[in-house]
Amino acid sequence: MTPAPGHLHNPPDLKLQLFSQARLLSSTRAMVSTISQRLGFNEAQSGQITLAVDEALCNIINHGYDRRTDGQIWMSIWADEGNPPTLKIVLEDLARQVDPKLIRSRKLEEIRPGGLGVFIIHEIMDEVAYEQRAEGGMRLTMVKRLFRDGASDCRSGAPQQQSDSGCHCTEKSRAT
Amino acid sequence: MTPAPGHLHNPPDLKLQLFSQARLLSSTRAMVSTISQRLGFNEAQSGQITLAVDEALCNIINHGYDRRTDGQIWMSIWADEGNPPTLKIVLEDLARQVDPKLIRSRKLEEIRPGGLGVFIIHEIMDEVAYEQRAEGGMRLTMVKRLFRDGASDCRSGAPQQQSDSGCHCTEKSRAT
Amino acid sequence: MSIGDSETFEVEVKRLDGITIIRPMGEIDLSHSPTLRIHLREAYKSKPSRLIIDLGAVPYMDSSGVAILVEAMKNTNTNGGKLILCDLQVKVRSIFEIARLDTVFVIAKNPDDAMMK
Amino acid sequence: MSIGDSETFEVEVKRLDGITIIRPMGEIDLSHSPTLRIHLREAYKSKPSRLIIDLGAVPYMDSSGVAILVEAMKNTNTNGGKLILCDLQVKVRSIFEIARLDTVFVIAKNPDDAMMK
Ligand SMILES: Nc1ncnc2c1ncn2[C@@H]1O[C@H](COP(=O)(O)OP(=O)(O)O)[C@@H](O)[C@H]1O
Ligand SMILES: Nc1ncnc2c1ncn2[C@@H]1O[C@H](COP(=O)(O)OP(=O)(O)O)[C@@H](O)[C@H]1O
Repeated sequence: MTPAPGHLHNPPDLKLQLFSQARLLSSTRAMVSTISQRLGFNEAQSGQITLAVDEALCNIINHGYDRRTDGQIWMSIWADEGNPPTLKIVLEDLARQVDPKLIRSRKLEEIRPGGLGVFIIHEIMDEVAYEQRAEGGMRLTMVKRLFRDGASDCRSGAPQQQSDSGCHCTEKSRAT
Repeated sequence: MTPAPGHLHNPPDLKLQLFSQARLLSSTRAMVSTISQRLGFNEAQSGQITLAVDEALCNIINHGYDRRTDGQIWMSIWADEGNPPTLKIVLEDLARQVDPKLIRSRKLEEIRPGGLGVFIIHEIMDEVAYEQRAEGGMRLTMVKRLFRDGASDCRSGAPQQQSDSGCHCTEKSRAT
Repeated sequence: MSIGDSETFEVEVKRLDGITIIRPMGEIDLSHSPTLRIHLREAYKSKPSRLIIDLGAVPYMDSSGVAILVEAMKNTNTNGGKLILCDLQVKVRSIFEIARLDTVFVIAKNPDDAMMK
Repeated sequence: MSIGDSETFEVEVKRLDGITIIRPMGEIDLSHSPTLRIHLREAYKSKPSRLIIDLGAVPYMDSSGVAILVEAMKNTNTNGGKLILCDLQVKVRSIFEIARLDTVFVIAKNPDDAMMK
């Protein structure tokens, strides 16, 4: 992962602590959606960012904490108004530690229920990195940059670079 | 203040740490609005709860931290689905400590800019208590209960009990 | 209306000569998808020739919702029926596109259109 | 549309024979009220006979916004003019009611109505 812009080394603008409960996801989404739009992402883009964060939280609840409702999750948000405006979201937990290489989506060609979350996260975000925390649990770092010329639309001809490589740290190159 | 229901002594469902910056208020409001609606408050009620929390945050930014942007604020939310469903929100800071008696609104009859925030908070919330934290800074505890029969509409004939009494700890009695 | 406008979730079910129309109302996320799943299982067990899922009142869906729709589609097909989605809002369409499922599902503009497909 | 639907803030100003119409678009909270204040000061300095503030595109207002409107009303009155609010959305009307200011301000249904009041 390339070093983050200066601001992003500071304490987060917002840091949310929540329990591993599905009923708390909508409030979390509302916050992510609003801060994304505040940074300049349009409604469609902020909807996608919100979806990616939601999928990551669902995975922590389902796989990390095995649906236990007393697990703790921390979401840190840096909303950097620099050029390009950059949203960095870090999710941390005290859940089961897994090899980041095992956090991978299924092949999209097999149409079956499930196995889409990790693919969606990689499709939407510019950087995605899973790691084991020294203090226990996992850390997921996600970065999304705002490109006003529309180059940030990950859907347009985006390669399925993640679907079966199991790569756990991706940085998409793109024209600015 | 009467002792809170059992659940409310547990760790908060959501705990948000934010800087004393006006640009972060909209994200905070989005979260408060969504958790209120999740608990069963209707759109109008959740709008009022959100307004009260927003006013309290503005006061911390303006009066507590004198508009400094590097102050820290913590918002803890308990969304208790009991009977009645109860939302408890606690705001804490490391800002200037003031005598809770001095946190009071102006008389409403004088029409002049400002001096409405504290009045609005007391009008909307069922319990409002300011205190100085032992660790430094202030703590504001706000409680709102959901009464489905409409008794929770604070506007209907609510006395102006706070406008010039400077009371810093109010519990409204109401019929259930 | 978007995120935060309503936090309730309900499902409306209508049946008429072998056609079942399911209309979920609210966000289909991890907290609400189990409710939808129960209704969908009920629906394809009665082997409708056509199972229409009207998503007009669904402002948001995550992959737990998509998984349940994939399951419902497979089971409806196995029973010789046809599953049709209709009236997808922008954000909901987006997840189908990202997951490359917009061509796998039969997607109609509205319920009437779904009757014809 | 409600909280979270748009995070931008803009102010549109129109002037025609002594009447000024100000149309803020977005949430009037602590982060946006200074911008509105600049426009309102500009407006009442030119001593309009009628200053109409069209709140149709304002989904939310906090007391920092109300304070600025009170200031603008006082200054407009001092200059012999009249300040009229119009097209208040539900949440915005609510704060005027809570603050008992719904009877202090002249509030019209829409901009046309505000021309008459
Ligand atoms: N936070 C996590 N902790 C542990 N394992 C995870 C986590 N996130 C994802 N995984 C693993 O990656 C796999 C793929 O996840 P995903 O694509 O979201 O599909 P699904 O959740 O439907 O299985 C999961 O089945 C799980 O094994
Ligand atoms: N968090 C706080 N810290 C210190 N003083 C406060 C705080 N909140 C309110 N106050 C005091 O209470 C007064 C009334 O507040 P308010 O009704 O919100 O009106 P305004 O902020 O317009 O002055 C403030 O002027 C201030 O002196």
